[in-house]
Amino acid sequence: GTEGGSSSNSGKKSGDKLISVGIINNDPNESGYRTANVNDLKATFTKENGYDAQFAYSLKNEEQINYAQKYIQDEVDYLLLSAADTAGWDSVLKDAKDAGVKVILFDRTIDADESLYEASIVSDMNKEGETAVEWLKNQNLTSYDIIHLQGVMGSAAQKGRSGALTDTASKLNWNIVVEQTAEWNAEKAQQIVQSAIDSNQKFNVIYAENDDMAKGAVAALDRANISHGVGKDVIVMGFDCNKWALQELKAGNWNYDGQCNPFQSSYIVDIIKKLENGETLPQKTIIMDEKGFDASTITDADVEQYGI
Amino acid sequence: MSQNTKNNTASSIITAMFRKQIFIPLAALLILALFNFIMDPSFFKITLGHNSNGDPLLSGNIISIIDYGSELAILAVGMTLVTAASRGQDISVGAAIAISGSVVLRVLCGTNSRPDELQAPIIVAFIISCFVAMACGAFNGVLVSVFKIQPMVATLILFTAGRSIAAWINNNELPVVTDSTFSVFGGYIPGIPIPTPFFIALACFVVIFLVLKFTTLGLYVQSVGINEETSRLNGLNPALIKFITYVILGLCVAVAGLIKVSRISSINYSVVAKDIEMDAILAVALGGNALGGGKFNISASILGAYVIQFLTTTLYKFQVQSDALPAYKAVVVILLVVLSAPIVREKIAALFRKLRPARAEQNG
Amino acid sequence: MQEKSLLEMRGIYKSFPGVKALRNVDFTLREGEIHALMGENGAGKSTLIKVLTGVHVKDGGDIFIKGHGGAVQIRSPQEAQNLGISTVYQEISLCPNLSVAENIFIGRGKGPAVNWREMNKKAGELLDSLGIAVKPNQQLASCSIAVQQMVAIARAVDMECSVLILDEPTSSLDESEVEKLFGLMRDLKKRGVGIIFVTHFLDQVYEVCDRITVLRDGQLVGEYEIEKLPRVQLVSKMLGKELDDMADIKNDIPQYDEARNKIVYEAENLCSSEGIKPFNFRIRKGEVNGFTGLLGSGRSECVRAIFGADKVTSGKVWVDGKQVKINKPIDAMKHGIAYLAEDRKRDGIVGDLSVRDNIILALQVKKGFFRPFSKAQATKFADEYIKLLDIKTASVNTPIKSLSGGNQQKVILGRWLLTHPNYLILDEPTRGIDVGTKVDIQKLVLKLASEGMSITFISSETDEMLRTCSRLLVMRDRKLVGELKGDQLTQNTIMNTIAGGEQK
Amino acid sequence: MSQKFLTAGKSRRGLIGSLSDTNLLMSITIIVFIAMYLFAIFGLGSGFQKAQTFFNILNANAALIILACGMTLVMITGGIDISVGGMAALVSMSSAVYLDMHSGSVWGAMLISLGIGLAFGLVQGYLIAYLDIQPFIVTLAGMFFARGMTTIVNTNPFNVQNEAFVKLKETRIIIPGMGSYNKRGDYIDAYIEIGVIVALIVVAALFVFLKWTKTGRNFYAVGGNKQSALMLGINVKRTTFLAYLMCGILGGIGGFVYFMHVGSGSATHAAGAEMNAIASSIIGGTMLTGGVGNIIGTLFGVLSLALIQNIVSSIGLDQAWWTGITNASMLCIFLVVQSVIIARRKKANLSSSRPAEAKGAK
Ligand SMILES: Nc1ncnc2c1ncn2[C@@H]1O[C@H](COP(=O)(O)OP(=O)(O)OP(=O)(O)O)[C@@H](O)[C@H]1O
Ligand SMILES: Nc1ncnc2c1ncn2[C@@H]1O[C@H](COP(=O)(O)OP(=O)(O)OP(=O)(O)O)[C@@H](O)[C@H]1O
Ligand SMILES: [Mg+2]
Ligand SMILES: [Mg+2]
Repeated sequence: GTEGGSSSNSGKKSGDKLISVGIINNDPNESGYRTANVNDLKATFTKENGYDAQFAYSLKNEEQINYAQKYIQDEVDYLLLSAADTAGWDSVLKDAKDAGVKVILFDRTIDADESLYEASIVSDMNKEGETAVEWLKNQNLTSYDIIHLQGVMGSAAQKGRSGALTDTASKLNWNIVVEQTAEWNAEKAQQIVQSAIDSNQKFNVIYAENDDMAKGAVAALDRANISHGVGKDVIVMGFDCNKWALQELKAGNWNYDGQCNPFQSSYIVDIIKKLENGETLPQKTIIMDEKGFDASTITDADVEQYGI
Repeated sequence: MSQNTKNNTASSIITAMFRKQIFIPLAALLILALFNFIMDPSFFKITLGHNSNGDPLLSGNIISIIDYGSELAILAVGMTLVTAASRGQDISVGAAIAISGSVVLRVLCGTNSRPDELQAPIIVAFIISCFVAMACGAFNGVLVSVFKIQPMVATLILFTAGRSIAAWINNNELPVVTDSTFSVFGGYIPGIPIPTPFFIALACFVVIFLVLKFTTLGLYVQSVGINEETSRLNGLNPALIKFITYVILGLCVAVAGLIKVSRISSINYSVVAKDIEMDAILAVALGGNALGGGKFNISASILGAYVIQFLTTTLYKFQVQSDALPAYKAVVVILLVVLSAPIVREKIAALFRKLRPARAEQNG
Repeated sequence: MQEKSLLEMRGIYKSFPGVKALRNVDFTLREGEIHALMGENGAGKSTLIKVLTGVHVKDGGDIFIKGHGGAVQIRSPQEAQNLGISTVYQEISLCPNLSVAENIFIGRGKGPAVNWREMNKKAGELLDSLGIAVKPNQQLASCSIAVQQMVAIARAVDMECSVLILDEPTSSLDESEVEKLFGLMRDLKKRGVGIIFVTHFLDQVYEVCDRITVLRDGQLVGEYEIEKLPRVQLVSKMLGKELDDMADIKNDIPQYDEARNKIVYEAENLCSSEGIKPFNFRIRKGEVNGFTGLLGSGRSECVRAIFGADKVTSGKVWVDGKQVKINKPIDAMKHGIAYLAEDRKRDGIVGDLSVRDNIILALQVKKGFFRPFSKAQATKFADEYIKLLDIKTASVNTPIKSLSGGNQQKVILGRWLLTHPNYLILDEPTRGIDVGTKVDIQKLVLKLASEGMSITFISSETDEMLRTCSRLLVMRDRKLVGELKGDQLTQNTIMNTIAGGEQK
Repeated sequence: MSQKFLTAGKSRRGLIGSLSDTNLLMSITIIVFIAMYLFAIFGLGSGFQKAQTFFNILNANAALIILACGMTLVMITGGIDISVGGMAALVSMSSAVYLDMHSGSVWGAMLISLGIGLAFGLVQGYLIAYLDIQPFIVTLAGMFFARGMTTIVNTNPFNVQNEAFVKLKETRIIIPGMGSYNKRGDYIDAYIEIGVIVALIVVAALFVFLKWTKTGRNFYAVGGNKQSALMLGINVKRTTFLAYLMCGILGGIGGFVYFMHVGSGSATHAAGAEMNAIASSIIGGTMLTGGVGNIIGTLFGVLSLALIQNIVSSIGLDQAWWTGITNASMLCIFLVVQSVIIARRKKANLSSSRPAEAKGAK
């Protein structure tokens, strides 16, 4: 029932009317993951595909909220949202609901009532962490001395990936040698690992919550002549599956890389189609399939397919 | 009697020392060193090892400090000049590093973001990045000197745009250089056990000291920073001099940018050199330079930069709870500046003066 | 404390790093007297005042104030104000960003609120009564120095005070304004206010003062009744030696040969963006000439145009017979012209820099960016001029801002002399300079001229001009209206011409 | 004679000439703001035609307005305060934790907010005013401290569930007659949040404070020339101290308003707010060098920056980097226009006052 109203958007189904979407995302500079994510969305929501898309990027929650308010005033049909912060969104979403704007979350969940959005397509960060930690457990090391490099504190990715490690470590008595945030930053990671080496800490695992930080850590190891990778002194773990990271994996310099799927657009399109046809969605939250790669089993095909 | 005069000279030396500008960062450095020495003397241990290619290298906290402090120290040099001449600070250096680093990688990688071999000699890439960084500096310089916009806002423009421009230069791809010669600038020269950034920084210091010695830059910059009108009437061109300091800072940015991208042979536009502008300004201030411009002391700023790195390394070493790290940093910084504040120093000096005669009496 | 004395300072000591500015100084101010505080540049007059008003903390000694038994502690100007001491400091210390009225009323009065209408009205009345022609709501920065000085005075006299301190208030005022000030001072005196008056103009001292205290090198020389201390003695007390008679100087004027000496600088229809009418000007080798006129008549603008200090909008210029372009100060400097600006604080000193750097600045700029002086060389230059001009400074490393006003002026003079100019422009070089040095400077001017330097000399004191110049250019309303030389150089003719007599 | 000279000419200045620098800058900002808004309404259409878009700008920036007001105060005295953003984050997080984890009351949370602001103001003010340490260092450390403390209080961001607070947060003040119809045809009222009222009160109060109280004028004097202010009998230390104290308290209030807007605590809240606050103040006519500044200007400075962002976001740029670059370009144009107008005015003043003087003298 989309009749009346000041700006009539009925008749979209005929195909000559574009569906307007406002897409709020994090800054594509943030990481390789984000770049891939942004490119994927941009390739999908084009005029040719029947969408009139506006994009807004920010790493700051309040700016994102601002953009959201703006799109609500512009009365877009769909508001696609990858929130910088999990909290602080409910009143905006209520405004959206009042204004008749449908909200679809992608990539990141937020802390708000389910009724406020139509669907949420996310990675299960907890599961990513659990998969990785499970893999680590299966390495059956005689001792676990871990350097844990955390992402920006409080982000969903950090929470999920840290949570799994912290839980298991306390359960299995693993020794966390260093636990510090490098804020997704390779160079900070390098400094933190360097500092651990300088003060003669013993460690045999580097659990970095993204590829950049793993790269920084490896740079520090290389300097100090500490061997790393398959069958070497230190196990290196990363996340995101950047192509270059998978290549490192393939070369045996790293041991594990956890996938975090940036390609949500096909899922989103699916949902929009269903909503446009008036169908109801079977479930609100769609969790994407993700896996982890082991250096010893990864193939060139994997690198091509999953590398971002 | 002679005891007394000796005491007097001693206390006057102490008083004089307290007044010297360089005392501030020096004292800060000493306090930090002392703290570490008491907590764990092994902090200062330096060991000779070999890297994975079998080249010798030194490692230890002190080495890390002179290594990672380099970019900051280089920036502090330019920032000091900018501060002195234009009575304000450039907050766009972090963004400008992103730009110049991005340019280096763009030139090295060409259109392919992951080339197997370098598409251009490193020196060419560096020179081009120098020009770009100097252009950034020139942009800021023009806004400040010609349009007379206050430095902090003028540079806010590049601060806002810089990281976007950096992304644009590389088409938002994240180039990675695999060639190992490139990593020399942020790592080690094969065969030399001391990290290259330190040498680069040293070279920068030498250059700037030579410039200050063999040109009148220092005098001009201070004079313009203290009294623009007088400087003009004495034949200087204040706008030009301010402009030049920004261009010099641009050069510093290019060098720091090269080290930054070389460290990990890659770049992340949004986090590379993040918040380094604040640290650079802090270095200038810790060096006892007035942020309101005028007289400056470059060595003090450089020391200030290493104080900041010393502090960071110390905090890492003691594994301060990671997210609370800034809070500790704040407390230490405040303690350092309070202890070295002129008023407090005067009080301490006065205390010394009081103590000396008292002891002399006891002795006599 | 003695009867009738308002204020007593006993055994005051104050030293700065490297300088003992005050040593065991006593000072007494009585009710209803105007008390001159005299001394050479750097004798410690301003320091004594600053100690009294809490700007500087004294190292030793006591201050007594009538009605406050025992020694009082004055730790800030505010406390001094509360004790009934109101002060006009030597360097105008007002806030340039505030309006005239605010500068008069800020920091005083009761109640938390500002009543703008009331304040502007009161300020307007006060300014009117003193004959200061500014609007109360005008921003102070847009007023001339003279007006600023008058505003500072207005503020000081308007305060309910028992002690009024005036530290060289007259150095930038013209005669009519000085007269106004004196009228005011006499009124206050009648009301029992004690006034401390610092000046380097002896005439003024003998015109209004009752008593004189002389300081030399930070020490008290003595306190005298004005009648008992004739001028010559006063000067010798200040200098610690006899002063050569000033009247003689004029006879020494080197008579340059109008026809033979070549023209060093010539301008035709010169005009700057600062609103003067185009003027013609020339000066010959060895000549000393001067611009005269009322305050604001455009004397400074003329010489600024010659030096390229303001934007030159039109005109032709010849230096040594060759046509040249002078658009910026550096052009002028390259052609051997030097310019000592009138506003020392704004256009002269580089406050935080050392005396050495201040002295070499101009020469260094002239020499070029890539050819810095060595420290030793610079120190040598500095020492030379410190000696030549008898500059009182702790060392060459002392920042110039901590020198006394007069000594700052000498440093800047030294700076320009060091460039060995062919043509030297001096705009009020003797402002704030003590009698002894004034004579020295006049002599120096004449000596330099006899050695072939051309000099333009501007001063608000006509006798000074008469003593040094062989030709005077008269300015009125920003226009060059006449030229006087030879027999015409008398006080009367000058006054007539300035005021618009029919001299053309 | 000379007197006639000194006054003549002043009276003949044009309208622009009669404004002081800060008022001129403020007027430019206001005019440019209105021009931009008109452009947005007629050039960019739909959203901007609704009143609610404007109110949303207010809602989103109420906290920033308050923080920027505090910043303006310290900038007028010639200082700077980098800690305001960190303070807002700390206030939000502390209030959030207090409300949800210690089931506190809204009043308590407000007190905590004020307390934090007060503590920052006291300490920073003391260090800067009485120990004479450079404000930049002190407040930068303050920012580090606040950010660090925020994560110590609680690492993870969360929405506050406390009922009283949620009610307060969701209180909307309806602006009658300004609403609009949504696409389903329902009428939606235009509204502002409580924070906006607080912000406007702060603006009004500070405007009065700076203009009509002695303490307020002392701020200007101290910023104009510290030494002179001292000699004019102003207690410079206490005035400086007061400025930082007020800025701290406003940081507390602003932090709470921010908290009411987002309803959550997070370590990344108000990131970079200090820079926005500084920029807003300067755009509104405040000088970093001190002695010049204006609260109304600051208000429009904040709104202008926000509007620029809104416009950029609705131009529909296809590449992410254009957002940053366009934002910066608009800021650049803005600042250059400001500076050119100021420079032209200086020139115009000279040439307009001179002939008048000449006439007056005849
Ligand atoms: N703040 C300061 N720091 C260091 N030295 C100072 C300071 N103020 C004054 N002096 C020194 O104290 C001495 C006395 O200076 P003061 O200003 O009192 O002289 P004065 O008698 O007022 O001279 P003038 O007639 O030139 O104004 C000078 O030698 C000056 O260099
Ligand atoms: N009508 C006016 N209103 C405000 N300021 C004025 C006015 N006329 C002149 N002035 C200022 O007064 C000052 C003195 O003017 P100017 O330099 O032209 O005079 P002068 O003849 O050199 O006098 P002196 O050197 O004795 O001040 C200048 O700074 C000038 O800008
Ligand atoms: Mg004096
Ligand atoms: Mg003049």
